[in-house]
Formats: sequence, structure tokens, C-alpha cells
Amino acid sequence: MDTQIITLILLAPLGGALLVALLPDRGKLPAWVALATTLLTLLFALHLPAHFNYSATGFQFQSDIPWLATPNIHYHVGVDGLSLWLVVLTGLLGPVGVLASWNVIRERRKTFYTLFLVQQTAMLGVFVSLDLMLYYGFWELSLIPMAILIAMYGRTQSDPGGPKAALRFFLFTFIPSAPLLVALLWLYAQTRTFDFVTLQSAIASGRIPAGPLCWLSVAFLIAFAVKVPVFPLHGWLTDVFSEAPVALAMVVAGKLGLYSLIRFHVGLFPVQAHQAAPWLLALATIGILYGALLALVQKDFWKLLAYATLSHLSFCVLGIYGFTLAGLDGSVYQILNHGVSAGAIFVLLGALYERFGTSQISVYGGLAKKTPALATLFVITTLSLIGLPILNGFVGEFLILSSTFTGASRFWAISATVGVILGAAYMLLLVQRIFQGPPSDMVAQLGNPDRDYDLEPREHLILWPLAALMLIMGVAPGLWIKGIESGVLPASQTISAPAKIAVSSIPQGGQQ
Amino acid sequence: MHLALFLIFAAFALAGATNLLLQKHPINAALSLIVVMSSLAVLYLLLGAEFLAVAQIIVYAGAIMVLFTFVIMLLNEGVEEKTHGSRVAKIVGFPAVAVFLSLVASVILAEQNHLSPVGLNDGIIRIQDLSAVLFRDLLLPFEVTSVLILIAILGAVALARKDGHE
Amino acid sequence: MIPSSWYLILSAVLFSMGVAGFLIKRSLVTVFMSIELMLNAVNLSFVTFAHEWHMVKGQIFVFFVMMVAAAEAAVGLAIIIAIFRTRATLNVDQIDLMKF
Amino acid sequence: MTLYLWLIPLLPLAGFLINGLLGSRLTKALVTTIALLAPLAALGVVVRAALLVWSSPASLPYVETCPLGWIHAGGLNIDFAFALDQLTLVMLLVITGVGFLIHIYSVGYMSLEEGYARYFAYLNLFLFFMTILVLAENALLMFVGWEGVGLASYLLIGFYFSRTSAANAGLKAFIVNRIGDFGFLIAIFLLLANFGSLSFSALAANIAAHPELQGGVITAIALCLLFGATGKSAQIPLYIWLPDAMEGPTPVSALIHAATMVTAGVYMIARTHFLYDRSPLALTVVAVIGAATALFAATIGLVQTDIKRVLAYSTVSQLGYMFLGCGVAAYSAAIFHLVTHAFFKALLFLAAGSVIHGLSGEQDLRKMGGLRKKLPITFWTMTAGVFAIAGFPGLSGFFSKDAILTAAFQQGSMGKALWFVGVVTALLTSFYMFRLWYLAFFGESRSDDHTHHPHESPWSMLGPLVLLAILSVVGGWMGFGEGLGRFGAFLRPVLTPANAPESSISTSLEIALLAIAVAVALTGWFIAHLFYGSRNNRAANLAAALPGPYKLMVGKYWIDELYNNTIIKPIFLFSRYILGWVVEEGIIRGSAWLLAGIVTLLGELLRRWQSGNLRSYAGWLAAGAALLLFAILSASLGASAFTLHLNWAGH
Repeated sequence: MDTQIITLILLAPLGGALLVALLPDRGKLPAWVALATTLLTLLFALHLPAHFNYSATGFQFQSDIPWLATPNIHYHVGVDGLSLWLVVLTGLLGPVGVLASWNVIRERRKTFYTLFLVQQTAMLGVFVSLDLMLYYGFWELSLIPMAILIAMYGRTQSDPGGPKAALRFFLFTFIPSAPLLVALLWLYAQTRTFDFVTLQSAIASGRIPAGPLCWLSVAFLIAFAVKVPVFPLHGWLTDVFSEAPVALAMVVAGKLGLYSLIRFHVGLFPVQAHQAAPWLLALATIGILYGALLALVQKDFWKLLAYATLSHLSFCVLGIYGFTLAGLDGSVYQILNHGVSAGAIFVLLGALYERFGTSQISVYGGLAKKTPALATLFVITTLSLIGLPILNGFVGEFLILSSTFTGASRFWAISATVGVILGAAYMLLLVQRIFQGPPSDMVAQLGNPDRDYDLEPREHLILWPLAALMLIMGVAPGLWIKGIESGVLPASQTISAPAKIAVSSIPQGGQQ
Repeated sequence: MHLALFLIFAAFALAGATNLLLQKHPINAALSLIVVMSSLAVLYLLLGAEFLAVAQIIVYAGAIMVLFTFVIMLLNEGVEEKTHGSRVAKIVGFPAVAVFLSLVASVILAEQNHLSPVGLNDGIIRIQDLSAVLFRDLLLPFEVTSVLILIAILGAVALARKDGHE
Repeated sequence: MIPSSWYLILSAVLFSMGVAGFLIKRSLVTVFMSIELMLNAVNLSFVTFAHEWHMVKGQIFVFFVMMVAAAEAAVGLAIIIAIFRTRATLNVDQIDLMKF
Repeated sequence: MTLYLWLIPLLPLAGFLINGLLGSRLTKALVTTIALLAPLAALGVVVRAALLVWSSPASLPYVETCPLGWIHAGGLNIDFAFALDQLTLVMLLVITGVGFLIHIYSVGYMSLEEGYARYFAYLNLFLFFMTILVLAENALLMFVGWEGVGLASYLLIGFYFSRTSAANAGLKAFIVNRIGDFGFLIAIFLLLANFGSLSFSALAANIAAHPELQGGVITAIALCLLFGATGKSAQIPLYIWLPDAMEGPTPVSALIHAATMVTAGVYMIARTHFLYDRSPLALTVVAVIGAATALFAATIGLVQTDIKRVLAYSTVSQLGYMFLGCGVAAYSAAIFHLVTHAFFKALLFLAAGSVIHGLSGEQDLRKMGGLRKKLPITFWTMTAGVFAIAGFPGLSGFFSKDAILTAAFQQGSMGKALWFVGVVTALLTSFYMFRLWYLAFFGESRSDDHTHHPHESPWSMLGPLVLLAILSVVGGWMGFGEGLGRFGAFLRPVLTPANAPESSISTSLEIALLAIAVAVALTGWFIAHLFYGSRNNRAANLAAALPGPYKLMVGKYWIDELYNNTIIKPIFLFSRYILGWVVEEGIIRGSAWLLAGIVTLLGELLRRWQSGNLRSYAGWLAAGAALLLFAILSASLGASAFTLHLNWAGH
């Protein structure tokens, strides 16, 4: 069971996709099948933390089957503490995504859910692949259904709409992954293997000269940084958030890129990552402040959310490139937090958009009286996003900022902390403009309170568990961190003694 | 004997090819092509490829060229008109052909001492050997070819059929 | 006894004539015939080399080329018919819609 | 001995969860019961703890740690740990005691409001966070409470969220508090970086073990903490949110924005006094900020016409006193003033709330008057509060204010200057409180609304008023005597500064200082009586005579406008135009456009190659083939001309 469980996790959504594709597109049938599939996937995914050995490091639940002889590609999958919870998070966001699309996707349901499930498989595959070629396959596979779905189900029916956003997303993420492929092939030519662990030790042994390694690490870094996105590579984010269906927008940014940064950039190229760290710390801090400042002045809530996401994810980057254990813990934890909280906020904003058909903030106002449940959950999610203590966001932010302050750079830590103030400002300003104040013309037509416009049971079903999760993750982060810590421990230690000297001779920007 | 046969049929082939280039009407061109193919069949015989010589006659000169003539007659195409659609073909194409030919010829001439001469009776490949290789070692490609042809026929039918569902 | 290079030269000349035919012919059908001529020229050098090195596979390759040529002729001529039906001409200078 | 400290925050939390999640479905009586039971039970636990501690004071400090850790990551170990010592106990008694009274008062005050359950849920949530704040054994848990009370304050200020002003005030309070929290967070980071621990006991022990630690990083930490405290306790430069916070319901103003939450800064400084003791610079800054805020807010309070705003500026001013006390290392005196202030300021707010309730929502002092007869109980309790805050001998404000001023007087010439500021502030305080008293209760009614007749509040509101009035009158006596009497003695184990100066003050000087204080209070009353005791134009004439200062004070020194124009607007303009247009649209999108443009242009050029003519393609194809052949041949023909056949033969 333990060796097959990951294969099951991968096959469940894929099988579901096949089933949806074969069954007739009648009514909500595809949606029900997709829901059942994603729940099954979640169930399988929950097997992992239940049977994970938290005291061990290294990969567990491994399955390694030779696939092709030349080139030497294996079907090698497994999880460690780093990917463990990311798999579960992806599993969790599956049913959330299906339920969030329940009424929004009204036509061509079959296409939507088939592609959605393929996308789900691809994301899970990215997290569990231990063979770089397999990983690359899943990585690319995750782009294609995403791009197609954005193009097909773009929100605005008007002129450029979905196809343009899809094109921009695809170009932004696909072009940098071409150098990634070249880098992978180059590594293969040098080492004759795509296996992560073998490659890691091969690079650590110093067999590959530093010059090419530097270029390789840059190719890896850029491919992942675009997907995160790291400032200034976020050009695709606003369009995608404005256009993509909620179920996809909530997974498009963040975890794939950040996981890959930790696993493959820091994991494979520790020396180069340390050399790049001052730059990345600076970019992360700029991203935090830049995103927050722009979020402050947006008039459209999807755009606001895009910049807010840039700001939040930059925190994770900050934590990764401090290379402290606490910072890495915090980063991975923050990825999970972001998955949960951003998932919830997407569902909520999607609910608003579905009901009122506009994302212009100025049209809203005074909604709290009309839709109290929506307002309550929105405020809870907002509080989680702005890092209120005892909710999840605080733990991650605190770990990241404190470890950056004590371990990496005081200057950047203090600057990033300013982002926490701004974060509160733009999110609460959003709450105020949508829910508080006198009702706007549009809102005034609603009943008081209006049951037709408040959350439906389906949305309650998504949001309350997420809200509970926010609280639990804020109060008992230990449940998650003990697993994460075993996973990121190598990343915080990968740098060997001589390499450390090499790194310390590099002038550290912003170090005080 | 060999030399005479080679010279005669090489001359036929070249003449046919030249005629192909010069003829304005497609049906004449098709007939010259048949001449080329038939002479090539004889040359194959001279090179000891009996099976191919027969296949050349049956497949090329027979089947394919019949197809061509049918199509020409079906479409009832007349003498081709002289149009000037492409300057590139003249300016770039012909020099390129000349260069190509001279390069290949120079290589062949430079290498000719390394090549063995061809006699009339040496190196005849028996049809048994051929079929042994074709139906044992290369059975799969052979079968795949048959599938290919089947698909081609289906494709041809689909393409040539008139639009709509009559 | 004649040198193999003669066959090869003949093959090269026929091939070049095929290319030249492609370049000067205006009728789609004759252009297609030029392609067949090129294929035949290449076949000749295949056979010559098969004789030179006593390799059966050289001949078998020619056999496969014939098969492919047959398939190609079938599909190609069908395409020509389809084109003629829609454009009412076979002049290659007038069939130039495949561009941006 | 088990004190069940964890119950103290969790009981209000339970109240919050029940009323918050189910409140709209429960009956009003049930909501009230739950809302009142939660703080009452917490008060019970606190009183039980107090009694147990009273009998065995040696057992303090008493620590309870949650067996499930909180944050354990990468060498960072932070637990949910609650500690009880004398300081915490005093704070807890004030919070749960005054808190419970205000809950009772709210039952009457809020009875007709919609969102009744929501109100009590928030109030219980506030108690949850506030008790966590004071019980916290480490700085991070304190930060939890610190931010949490900010949240409760945000929710309660914005309780009437349909009013734009209330929503804005809530937002402003939260953001300004966040700015202060920034300082607190940096202080936490500095503590972690320098001491590796956030536990107060560990930090205190660490500092005590290193007597050489003076100034430097300690000053930095202390100043960062102070910045946090100025946010929460509404001191210069972050006081601006508190007057606006009066948009919330009046009991909230009493509980959060007068008695408890805003004193959290004072509590924090007292809690971390071991740091301040090592940094004279930080202490001086605390004292100067305190004194400056006290005077500054008092001058604004002189001319306010909204009854709650007068009290709000008065709160800012009194908090300044507490900071002054902390700044002269008289922590016990500061905490003492905190306690008495909790009594009389809660009383004043609740009484003001009773007035507002009686006048159906009227808050403008200019439209009150003559309420002495109509609201007798409110009047008498308010009178007790006014006399207490003005510092009349024997009342609570007298003892605590005097303790701070005496302590300040002993701190050298700087201290004397601070003392003088404090005395002037006392004069102003006395004046504006009596001004309020006269305007509201004496003379004729100036209301232009004759349909509503003022009515006395129900007993659920008057009961807490009377209790608080009694406390305001007699509460000061617990600090009577040498070194703040019993109160000082109780707190001495936790709040004695490491380098406490021996009390060098002579009895005669002490009596002289007392006399000055009393004289100042009486002078303030007298001036107020001259101006407002009877109907006259003296106040208006004075305002007309000094138009500059008057406008300055009415405009609150235009600090809000200053911040708005120098910080907020530039940030928005910078974000919108520099970042939004120049950087985002111009540079980031622009470079993407540029790349796309280059590719498009290239495609446009290459497109001409694709003529669509078959023969042209054939020409290029032939040329390509020739070129390729030439390239291969020239490479191999070059050196070893005719070895080509070897490669061809293929072997």
C-alpha cells in the first residue's frame, strides 16, 4: 500500500478525468463525478500524513519504476516533509475548486471538469516527482489545461478577455520553461540521470564545473520565479486573476513555483542559491511592498487580489532565501496558509462576482447588512490574510520575518515588516468599501437581510471548514511544522563548509 | 554488352527526363516519365536487382503513372500557360541546382576510384534473400507500410470525394 | 564492366532534372511528376550502392520508397483533384493562398 | 495550587463563539445570559486566584503552560504560557471587574440596538484578547493579545458600520495600531536576535545576569516597544485614532478606549521595566512623550464640544500621565493611576453614555444644559468622576496623580520640568472637566429638540455607575501612605526598579507639592465656574481675543490633516502614479510589450518570405540543400580531402 499510494493519488484524478470525458455531458453529472473524484483524491492524500514517519528525513512512500532506458527516465515518485502537506493542500483545493465552479460553469461542463482534473493530476505530479524529466512533464502539463480553461472560460465576455489572459499566462510561463528543459538535458548529458537524489549528490560532489552550474541555476530560478511570481516577473498575474475561473485562479500562483524553488533551486544548487540570495531577498522585499502599495490603489478587486498575492508570496520567497530553518518552515507554512486563505478569498470574491457581475469595488458598499454570513466569512478570511495572531497567516509571517531578521538581513526584515502594515491597510480598506458604509445604489435594492444573495449551503460547506482550518493552523501549527521541518532541514543545511567560505566572501547586499 | 545497354538506357532516361521538362502538355510529360521509369527498370536489372526491376515496371510505370494519366484526363487539363509567379525560382533555384549537381558530381568523380565497377553478372541479389530479409527481419515495417497504404487510400477517397454528404 | 560512378552520375543528373522540373513547371500535375522523377533518381543510387556493398537492405529500401511513393501519389492526386475543384486551375503560380 | 488561569481567557472566548456563531438564532435573554456569564465566570476565577494568592503570596509568579506547544520551529520555541504575578493580578481584576460592570451597563444601553448578539460577542472577544495580553508569559503571546484587542477595538468602533465615519474610524484605529505593532514586532525580533528568548522571566533573568548591558541594543528594544505602546495607548505621535474611536458605542469607549485596552501600553512598559531600567535614554523618551501628550491632549480637550471627545482627549492626557510615571521609573504609581483612571474614566464615559441615552443620542455639549434635575443619579455619579479626575483630596485621582507628580519632581531638573508640565496639565484637566460638568448639568437646557424629554436610564445602567462612583471616591485609599501604601507594597516584588532611588523627599516638600496640586485643581474649577457657571460671554470673548490659539485647538492642531497630507496622500499618489503608471504600466508591462513588439516586427519581416508560391519555396529549398551540402563538403574536403568514403561506408 505504501509504495502504491502516490500512484493512486495521481491516478484518481486522471481516472476521474477519463470518466468525465467518457460520460455524457448531461446536467451536473460531470460536476458530481469530479466532486467524487476530488474527494477520493483528498482521501488518498490524507493517507500520507497519517502514515508519515515524522522522525525520519528523506523520501517516503517511494516508488521507482524504470520507464525508458534511453534517455534514462524513471517513474520515481515519493514525498518528504516538504511536499507532504502540499500534496494534501492540493487535494483539499480540489473539492473546493469543484464546488466553487458548481454554478459558475454552466456550459461545456464536461470539458471544464476533464481539464480541471487533468490539471489536478499535473499539480500533484509536480509535488511527488523525484525524476526531473517526470517532474518537467507534469510541470508543463499543469500549464496547458490551465491556459485552455482560462481561454475558454474567461470571465469577461468583452473584447480581449480570456484568450488574451491565457496567451499572456502561457507565454510568461512557457518561455522560461524552455531554458529549464535545456538545463535539465544538459545535466542529463553530464550525469546520465534525471533522478533527483542522484543529481543532488552528483552536483554536491563538485563534478560539474561552477560556470555552467551558475547558468543552470539561473535557468531553474527564472522558470520558477515566473510561476511564483517574483517581482518583477508578475506581469501575467493581474490578467489571469481577472479572467480565470475561481477554481483555477486559486491554484495558479504560489505553491508550484515556491515548492520548485525550495526543492530544485535551493536543493540542487545550494551554492548558487546562496549567491543569488541577496538579490532574491531584495526582490522579495520589493515585491512585498510593491504589491501592497499597488493593492492599496486598485479599483477592481481581482486586480487588488493579484497584487495582494504578489505581496503574500514574496514573503515566502523572503523566508526561503534566508536559509534558516525557521524561515524555511515559515515559508512552507505560508504556502499552505496562502492556499487555504487565498482559496477562501477567491471563493468569496467569486461569490460576489457571481451575484453582482462586477468586480468594480466602487459599485459595492454597505453589503454587510444584506449578506451577513458572506461578510462574516469575508472578515475572517481577511484577518487571516493580514496575519492576525491565532489565525494561520501570523505564524508563517512571524517565522519568516523573525528568522530573516535574526538570520539573514535586518534591513530587509524591517522593510518587509512595513508590508504587514500595508497588508492590513489594503485588505481592511477593501472590507470597508464592499461591506461597510451606507449601501450603494446596487446594494440598496437587496432585502435586509437578503437570503437570495447571502451564501448558499454549498458555499457554507466550502468556507466554514476553511475558516476552521485557518484557526487550527494558527493555534496548533505544530501539527504541520513537525512534518515540514523534517523536509526543509536539508535545505537549510545543504551548504558545506568550503562552500560557505566561498559564499561568505561574496559581499552581502543589505546585510547590516 | 553491358556498356551498350547502359548507354542506351541511360540515354533513354535522360531523353525522357529532358522531354518531361520540355513538354507543355501534361499527358506528354507523363508519357516521357514512363519512358524514364522503364529505362530505370532496365538499369536495375543491370545492377542485379531483378525484383526491383519488375516492381518498378508494375508499381511505377504501371500503377502510379496510370493514376497520373487518369487524373490528367479526368481534369482535362490543357497546355500549361506561361506565368511569371516566381522570380526566386529562376534567380535562386537554377544556380542552386547547378551548384548542387556540380557538388555531387565532383564528389562522385573524386571518389570513383574507390568504387568497384559493375559487371553484368556479379552481385545479383536473389529474390529468396530479398524476401528472407523483407518478411523476416523487416516484417513489422512491411506490415506498417501496408497500413500506410490503406490509410492513404482512405485519405485519397476522403479528399477526392465531393463536399457534403451526397 | 562500367564504373559505378556512372550510375551515380546518372542518378545525380536525373535528380537535378527533377528539381529543375519542379522549378520550371507551372502545372501542378507535372510538378508532382518531377517529384516522382527525383524519387526515382534517388532509388537508382540506392540500388547502385546496394550493388556496390552487396546489401539487400538497400534494395528493400527502394521497395519501401516505392510503397511510399504509391501512397503519396494516391493522396497527392486526390489533393490535386480537390484543389482543381475549388480553384478551377492547376497553375502553381495561382495557387498561393497558403501564406500569412 | 491550581489557579485555572487558562479559563480566564477561554470563558469569554466561549461566550464569543456561542454568541458570534449562533447569536442571531438565540433569544435575547439567552444572549444576555451567555454574554454576562462569560465575564462573570472569568471574574470569579480571577477573584479565586486573588484570594489564594493573598493567602500565600510567595507562590508568585505562577506559570501555566499549555502542554501542546504553539510555535516550535527551527530552534524557536514559543508556548501558550500564562503567568500570574501581582501586576497581572491587578490588571486582571480591573479588566474583568470593570469589564463585567460595563457588560451589565451595556445590557441596558444596547437593548434597542440591532446586532445585540454581535455586540456582546465582540465585547467577549475583547475580554478574551485583553486577558491573554496581561496573562502572557512571553512577548509573542502578549503580541497576540495586543493585536487581538486591536481587532476587537476595530470591530466595536465600526459597530455602526453603516455610518461611513464609524467605518473609517475603525479602519483608522486598526491601521494606526498596526503601525505601532510594527515597533512591537521589531522589538520582538531584536529580543530574539539578542537574547534568543521571548519569555519575560527568562529575559529578566538574562538581563539581571548581565549587569554590563546598558543602553545600546537595550535602548533600541525599549524604544521599539515604546513605539508599540504609543500606538496602543494613543500617545504622540500615534494618538490620532482614539478621538475618532468615539464613533463606537459608549460602553465600548468606556471599556476599551478608557479603562483597559489603551492602558496596555503602560502595562507593557511596566511588564518590561527591566529593559527600561537599563536605558535612561528610553526612560527619558517615555517621560517626555508622556508629559507632552498629557499637555497637548489637554489643550485640545479645552475646546471640544462633543461630550465623548472631551473625555477622549482627557483619556489621552491621562495616559500621558501614566507614561510620565513610567518614564520616571515610578511604575507602581503609573499602574496605580491606571487603576484609578479605569474607575473614574469608565465612570465618566458611562455617565456620559447615560446622558446621551437620556437625550436620545445627543452628544453636543452646546445643546445640553440643566440636566442636573432630570438625571439626578447620573449627575451625582458624574460629579464623583469629575472631582476624582480633577484631583480633589481624598478622591482616587488625587492620590494617583500626586504619586506620579511627586515621583517626577524627584528626578533632577528634567524631572522638575516634567512636574511643571504635569501641574499645568492638571490645571487644564480640572478646567475642562468642570466645563463639561457645568455645560451638561447646569443652567438652562439649550436643546432645540423639544419632542424628546430627557429621561433617567434604567437600573442596569445606573447600577454600574453607582458602583464605579464608589470605587472612584474611595479607590484611592488603597494607595495611601508611604510608597503607595498597600497597593505599592503589593506590587513591590514585581515593579521595583533595579536602581530605585531612595525616597529623598522631605515631608514638608511633599506637603507643599500636595498643596500645589490641590490649589491647581481648585483654580481649574474656579476658572470653569467663571466661564460657564452662569450664562455669560467670557468664554466667547476669550476665544475672540485669542483667535490664533483658539483655532489651533479647535482644529486639533491639524495633526490629522498633517498626517493625511504628508503621509497618506503621498503614499496613495506614489502608489497610483509612480508605481501604478510608471513602474507597472511603463516599465514592467512596457518591457513585455517591447519584447512582444520585437518578435512581432521580426515576424512581419520574415512573413514576406512566405509568398505562398510553390516554386519560390522550391527555389529556396534547392538553395538550402546546396548550401547544406556545401557546408558538409567544405568541412570534410578541407583537410583530408578524400577520406569521405570511409564515413560513407558506414562500417
